[in-house]
Amino acid sequence: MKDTNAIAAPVIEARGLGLTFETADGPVHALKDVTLTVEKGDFVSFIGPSGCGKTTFLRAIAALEHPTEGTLTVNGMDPDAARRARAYGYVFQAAGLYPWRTIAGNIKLPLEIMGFSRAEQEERARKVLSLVDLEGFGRKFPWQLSGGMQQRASIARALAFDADILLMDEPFGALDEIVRDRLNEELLKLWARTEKTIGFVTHSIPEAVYLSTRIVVMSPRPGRITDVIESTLPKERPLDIRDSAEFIAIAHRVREGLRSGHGDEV
Amino acid sequence: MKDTNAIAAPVIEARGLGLTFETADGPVHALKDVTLTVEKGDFVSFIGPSGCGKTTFLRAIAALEHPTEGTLTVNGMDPDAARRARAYGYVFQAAGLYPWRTIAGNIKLPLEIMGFSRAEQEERARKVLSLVDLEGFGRKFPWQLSGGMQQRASIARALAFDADILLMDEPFGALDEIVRDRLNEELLKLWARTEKTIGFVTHSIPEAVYLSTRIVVMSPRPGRITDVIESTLPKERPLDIRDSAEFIAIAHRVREGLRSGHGDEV
Amino acid sequence: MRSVLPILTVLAAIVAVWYAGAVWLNSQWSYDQAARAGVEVTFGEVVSDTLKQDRPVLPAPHQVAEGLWTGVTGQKVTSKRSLVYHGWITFRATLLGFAIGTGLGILLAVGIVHDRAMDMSVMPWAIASQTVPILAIAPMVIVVLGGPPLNLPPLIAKAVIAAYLTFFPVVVGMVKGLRSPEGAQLDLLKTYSASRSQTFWKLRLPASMPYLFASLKVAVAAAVVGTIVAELPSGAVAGLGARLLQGSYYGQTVQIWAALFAAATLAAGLVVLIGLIERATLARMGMAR
Amino acid sequence: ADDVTLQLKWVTQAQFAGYFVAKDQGFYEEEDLNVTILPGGPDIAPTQVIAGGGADVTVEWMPAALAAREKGLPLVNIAQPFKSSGMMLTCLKENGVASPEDFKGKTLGVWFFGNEYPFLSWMAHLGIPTEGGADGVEVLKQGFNVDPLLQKQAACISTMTYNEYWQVIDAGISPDDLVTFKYQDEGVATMEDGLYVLEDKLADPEFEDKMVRFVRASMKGWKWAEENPDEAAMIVLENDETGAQTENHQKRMMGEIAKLTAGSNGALDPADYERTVATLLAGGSDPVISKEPEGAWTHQITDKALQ
Amino acid sequence: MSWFWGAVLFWLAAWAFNAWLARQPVAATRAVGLFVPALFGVTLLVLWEGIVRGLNVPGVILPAPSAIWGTIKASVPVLWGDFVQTILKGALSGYVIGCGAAILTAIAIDRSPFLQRGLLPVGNFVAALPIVGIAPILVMWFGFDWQSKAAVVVVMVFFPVLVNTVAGLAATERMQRDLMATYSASYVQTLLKLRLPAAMPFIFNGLKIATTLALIGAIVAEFFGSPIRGMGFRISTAVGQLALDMVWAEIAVAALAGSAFYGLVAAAEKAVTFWHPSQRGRQ
Ligand SMILES: Nc1ncnc2c1ncn2[C@@H]1O[C@H](COP(=O)(O)OP(=O)(O)OP(=O)(O)O)[C@@H](O)[C@H]1O
Ligand SMILES: Nc1ncnc2c1ncn2[C@@H]1O[C@H](COP(=O)(O)OP(=O)(O)OP(=O)(O)O)[C@@H](O)[C@H]1O
Ligand SMILES: Cc1ncc(C[n+]2csc(CCO)c2C)c(N)n1
Ligand SMILES: [Mg+2]
Ligand SMILES: [Mg+2]
Repeated sequence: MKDTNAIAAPVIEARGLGLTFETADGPVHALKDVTLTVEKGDFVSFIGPSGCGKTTFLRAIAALEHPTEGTLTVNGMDPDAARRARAYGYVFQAAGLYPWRTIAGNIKLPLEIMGFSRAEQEERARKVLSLVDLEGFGRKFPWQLSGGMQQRASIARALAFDADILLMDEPFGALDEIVRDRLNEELLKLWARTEKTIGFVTHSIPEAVYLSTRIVVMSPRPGRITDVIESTLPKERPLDIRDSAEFIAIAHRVREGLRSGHGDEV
Repeated sequence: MKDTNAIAAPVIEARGLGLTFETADGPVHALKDVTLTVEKGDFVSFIGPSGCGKTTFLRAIAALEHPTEGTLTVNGMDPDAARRARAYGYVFQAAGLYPWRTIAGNIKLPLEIMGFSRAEQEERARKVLSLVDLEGFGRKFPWQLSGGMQQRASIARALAFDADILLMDEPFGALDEIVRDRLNEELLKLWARTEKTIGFVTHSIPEAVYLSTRIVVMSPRPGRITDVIESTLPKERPLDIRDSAEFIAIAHRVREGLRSGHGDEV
Repeated sequence: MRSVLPILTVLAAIVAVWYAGAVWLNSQWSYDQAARAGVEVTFGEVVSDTLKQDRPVLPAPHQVAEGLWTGVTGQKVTSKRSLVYHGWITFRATLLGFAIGTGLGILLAVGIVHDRAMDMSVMPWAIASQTVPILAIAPMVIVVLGGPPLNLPPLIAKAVIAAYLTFFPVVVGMVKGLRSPEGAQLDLLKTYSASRSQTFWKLRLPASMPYLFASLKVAVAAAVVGTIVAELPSGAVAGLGARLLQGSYYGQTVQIWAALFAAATLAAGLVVLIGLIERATLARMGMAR
Repeated sequence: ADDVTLQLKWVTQAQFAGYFVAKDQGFYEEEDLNVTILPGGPDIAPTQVIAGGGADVTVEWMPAALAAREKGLPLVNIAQPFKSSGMMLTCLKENGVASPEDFKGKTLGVWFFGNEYPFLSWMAHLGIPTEGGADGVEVLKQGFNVDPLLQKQAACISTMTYNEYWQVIDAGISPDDLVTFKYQDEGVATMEDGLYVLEDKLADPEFEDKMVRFVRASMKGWKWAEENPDEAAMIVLENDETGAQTENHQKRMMGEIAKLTAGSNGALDPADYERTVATLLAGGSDPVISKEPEGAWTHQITDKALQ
Repeated sequence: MSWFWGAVLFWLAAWAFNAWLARQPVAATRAVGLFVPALFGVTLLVLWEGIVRGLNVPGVILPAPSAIWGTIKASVPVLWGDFVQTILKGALSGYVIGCGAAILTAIAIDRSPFLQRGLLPVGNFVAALPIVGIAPILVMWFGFDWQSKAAVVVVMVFFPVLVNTVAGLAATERMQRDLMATYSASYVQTLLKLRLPAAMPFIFNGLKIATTLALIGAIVAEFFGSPIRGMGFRISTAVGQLALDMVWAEIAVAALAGSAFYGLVAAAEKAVTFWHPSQRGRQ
C-alpha cells in the first residue's frame, strides 16, 4: 500500500472489497478481500490468470458491477457518483463499436452524450483518430476495418472526452507485437503528457512491466491480490529498456508471483 | 497414398501459391507467390502482422480455401483429397465449440463422425481432457467456461483423433502467459513423442521461437513470405532456454524481419 | 437477378401441377354432366372440357390470368367491375391500418422494454389477443365502430381490424430488436452515464432496425389479410374482400382466384416495397453489407 | 329531409329491388326522406346492426327477429312486403331423394346464422333427428354457394327460389335432374323479408311518422318493381358496388321475387304470423323461441301508411 | 356510472400494485411471473364489466364477463365438443402435418440453392394469399368436415415454418461449418450434428408463429362450411342468433387454448434450445 504523502485523496481506494456472483450453480467469488489504493497519476497494471477477477475489479471501479462487501471509492465518491460525474473513460476487452455508426461517429458518441458542441466534436474526433493512426478512416464503418484497427478506434473513443481516469481491459490483446509496441509507446507518452490515472488489464508480463508504475498480480478462486510490485523503472522508457537487467528482474518477479498464484490450478 | 517410400515426399508443398478474394471493393490478394516445403516432423510457425494471410495459408492447406494460382499438395495429394483422408486436425483462431454439446460432447464430435466406437470415444475424450487440464469439466457446456478454458477444449478436440498433421491458428491467443507456457511445453512434448507435423500461427515472437523448427515470417499486401528462419535450438527445450543468447538472437532476427515487413503500414 | 431463372422454373412447375390438378378436380363434373346427358365422352374431350368450365372446382391458370386481365384492363379503373378500383380501396385501408398498427406496436414495445410491469403483464395478453379469431369479431367491431356514437367511416373500421393484426408482429420484433444490444454495448453507454432516452435513441433504436423491418414485412402482409377480412362484413360493398366474397357466393371460381391473386400481388408488392425501404435505410446506416 | 338508414339482410340484389327502386325513382324524396341503404352479407347480422344503432330499420326474416326478441332485443315487425316464403331444399335426383321420407341417412345443406330455424322446425315436424345416423339426417353448414350440391357433398341443399336455385341451373344441371321441396308447400313456411324496428323508438311520434312515410314509399317501390321487373333489375344492378352481379341473373331474380311479393300490400297478415310462430314453437329439442311472443308485430305503421 | 368509475379506479390501483410488484426482488420468481399478468388480465375483465354495466351496453352488442362466465359454466359439453372438433382434430393435425412437411421440404431444398432461390419468393407470394380466399376453396376440395380445416391450417403454417427453417439451416457460422469440413464429415452428419441443432432457435420461431395461425385458420375455415359442431361454426351461428355470450365463451376457449398451445411450444423451445443466449439470459 502506498503512503499518502500527497495532498489529495486517492483516486481509487478499495478496502476489503468482495464481489460474489450468484449463479444457478451456486455463488462465484469473483473478488475477495481486495484492498488497493491508486494515487493520481499512477499507471497500475492488473495481471493474473484467466478468471481471476481483473475485469470484474475494473468493472466495479466503473460502477458496472456492485461489490457485495467492503468499500470502494473513486475520486473520494462512491463509484456510481463518479460514473455520473463522467470521471473515467473505459476501453473494453472487445472493441464494441456500433456497426451503424462510422468510425468518426463512434468516437463522437460519448461527445454527443456529454453535450459537446458540433465543432468541438469534429475537432476532438480528428485529434484522437490521428493519435491512434487512423486518419482517413473516419468515414468507414467498423466492419470495413481489421480487428486491430477496430480496437484502436475503441481506444480513440475512450480518449476523446479526456477523462482523468482511464480504465483499459486488455486493449491490445488483439494486436500483433509490432503494432502493440507502437501503441504501448504512444500510451506512455499520452500518460506522461496528461497525468492521467490509468488502470490497465493485461495478460502480457513485458507489457505490464514496460507500462506500469505498479503491477498488481492477482490469483483466482477466489479472485484476490497476491502481490503488488512497485516498478523502479524511470518514467522515461524507450522500447529497448526491455532488454535492461532491471526490466528483466521485475518481469521475473511478476512471473514468480503469477506462478505461485497458479499453483492451485491448471 | 502416404509416403511408403521411406524418406518420402514433403508433407506440405506449396509452389508459387497465390490466392485472391474477389470482393465488392475489388480483388484482395491474400497470398501471392508463396513457396514453401514442410517435411514430416517439422514444427513450422507462421508469424506476421494482422492481415498478412497466415490464416488464409493455413486454410488453404486444410482445403478450406482454394488457391487461385500455383500448386499445393498435402501428403503428396491435392488438399481436398487430404481432407477427405482426414489427414489433419485443425484448431481455429476462435474456439468455436458447439453450444448445444457439452465439452466432452464437443470433443467426441470428430470421433463420432469418424466412426470410433463408444468406448474408444470415452477413453480418448478422457485422455485429451486431462492433457489440457480440463478433467471434471467434461459435462459442462461451453458457455459455462471461461474463454481460455474453451480454447483449451478446442485444442483437445483437435488432438482427440490423432491426425498426423496439426494445423493451429493462434491457439493460445486467449490464454495468459503462465498457462500459455505450460501448454507450449505440453505441445512440444506431444510433438516430440508423436512425430506430428505442426503448422502453427502466432503473434508472439517468443512463442514462435520457442516452439518451432522453422519460422515463416510473412508480410501483407499482398500476403507473401519475406523470411524463413531455421531454428538452431535443440529439440529438447526447457522453458528457460528463452533466456539463452541463441534464443534471443533468433528472436531478434524474427523481430527485424517483422519490422521490415511492417515498413509500409501502421 | 440470379433468381429469375429459378423462379421461372418453379413457376413453370407450379403451372404444370396446376393444370394437372385442374384436369383431375374438374373431370368429375365433366363425367357427371355427360352421364346426365346420357352421352359417352372420351378422355380427350374431358380434358378439353375441364379447362374451360364456367364453374370449375379449380380454374385453369389461363382462366385465372384471363380473369385478372379483364379485371384490370377490361374497363376504366374507376369502374366498379375493375380490380384496380377494388384493389385501391383495399390498399388505402391496408396502409392506414398498417400505419396505426405499426405505431401502436412500436409504442407498446418501447413500453415493454422500459417498464418491467408492462413487460410482465402485456406480453401474455398480446399473444392471447392473436388467438382470438379475427373473422369472428370483425363484424362486431364494424358494427360498433360504424354505428353511433362513433359513426366512423368504413375505411377507419377496416383499418382498425388491419391494425389489430399488424401490431403483434411489430411488438414481437421490436421488443426483440430493442433488447438486441449486448451487455457490452449497454455498458459502454453506462460508462458515459447516458440517460435512458439517450440510450434509446443512440443504441436501442438503431440496433432494432433490422428486426423492425423483418417484422414490418410480416405485418404488412397481415394488414392486407386484416383489411380483406374486414371487407367481408362491412356490407361487402367494395374492396378485394368484397369481390372475393361475391365470387364465392355466386360460385364464380375464376373471379375468386382473380381477386385472390390481386390480393396476394398487393401484399407481395407491399412486402417488396418495405424491402426496398429497408435496403435504403440500412445502407444509409451502414448496416447493409 | 329526414334521414333513414335501412339495413338489408343480404348483398345488393333484386331481392331488395323495392327499396332501390323507391330510392332511384324518387319515391323517398317525395316523402321528404333521405334514405341510406346498407347492403348486408353472410357476416352481417341485421339484428346486431340495429341493436348497435347502425340502422333505423332492417330487412329480416321473422324467425331471426323473434329469436332476437327473446334474447332481449325488442324488434317489432312494422311491415311485410313478402307474402310467401321463397326457401326450399333442392336435391339432385340421382341422389335418390323423391320425398321427405328419403332424407334419412342423407346429408343436407342448411343455412345457419339465424336462418336454420325453419329447417329445424320442419325436421322436428317430420320427426327426423338432425344428429346424423341411419335414422337421422347429417346436417352440413352450407357456405355461401351451391357447391356442396354440385360437388356431391350433400344430397340436398337450401336454396331460394329466386337465387341459388338458378345458380344450380346455370351450373349446367337441368331442372329435370332436380327435386325441390318448398317450405311453403310443406306447410312449414316462415315469414321472410319483413321490416323491423326497435319497439321503444316507435313510441316517438316523429320516428313513427318517418316510418309511415318510409313504408309508404317502399311499397310504392315494390309495386313499381313488380310492374317493371326488367327496369327494376337494372336499377339494382346500378346500385351494386361490387360489380359482381349480372343482368341476366338479376332480371330472372326479379321475376321470381315478384311472385313472392304478390298478394302483399305491406301489412302483415296475422294468419301468416300465427303459422310462423306455431312452426317455430314446434322446433324440436332446441326450440327457437320458447314461448308465444308478445307485441312482435304492429299495424300501427301500415295502418297510417296504406290508408 | 359508479360501476364505470369503480372499474377505472380498480384498474389504476391494480396497475400501481403491479408496477410496485415488478420492482420488488421477488419479481424474478415464477409465482410473481404468473401473478402479474394474471392480475393484469383480471383488471382488464373488471374494466370491461365496469364499462358494460356503467354505460349500459346492451348484451347483444357486448356481454359482460360475468354473463360470459355464466354461459361457459352452463355449456361445458358444447364447448368441449367444439374444442375437440376444431382444435384437436382440425388445428392440431394440420399443425403437425404442415410443420412437419415444411421442415422436411426445407431440408429437401437445402442442397439446391437453385430451388431455394426459386421457391422462397414464390412461397412468400403464396403465403400472402389471404386465408379467407383459400378457405372456401379448400372446403370445396376436402369436404366440410375437419379434414378441410386441417388443410387450411397446413397451408397457413407451411410457409412461415419453411422460411424460418431455411433461414435456420443457413444460420451456422463459417467456422462451425469449416470444422465439419476439416473432419470431412458427410452431408448427413453435418446436417444432424451441426445444422439442425443450430437451426432450432429459428425453427421454433416459426413453430411459435404457427400456433396462433393454426388456431385462426381452423376456426375461420369453419365459416365456409362445416358440420354442425366446431368453434367457428358455433361462433358464426351464435352471432346470427344474437347469442353473443356464446360467441365470447368460444372466443375465451380459443384464447385459452391458443395461449396454452403457444406456452407448450415455448416450453419445448426452452428445453431444446437451452444453449441459445436468448434462453440462457433467462436462466
Ligand atoms: N456475470 C457473471 N456471472 C457469473 N460469474 C461471473 C460473471 N462475470 C464474471 N464471472 C466470474 O467471475 C470470475 C472472474 O471473472 P473476470 O471476468 O473478472 O475474470 P478476468 O480476470 O477478467 O479473466 P480473463 O483474463 O479471462 O478476462 C470468473 O470465474 C467468471 O466466471
Ligand atoms: N473471405 C474473405 N473475403 C475477402 N477477403 C478476405 C477473406 N478472408 C480474408 N480476407 C482478406 O485476406 C487478407 C488475409 O487475411 P487473413 O485472415 O489470412 O490474415 P491473418 O494473417 O490471419 O490476420 P490476423 O492476424 O488478423 O488473423 C486480409 O486482408 C483479409 O481482409
Ligand atoms: C351465410 C348465409 N347463408 C345463407 C343465408 C340465407 N339467406 C338469407 S337472405 C339470402 C339471400 C338469398 O338470395 C340468403 C341466402 C344467410 N343469411 N347467410
Ligand atoms: Mg477479463
Ligand atoms: Mg488469422
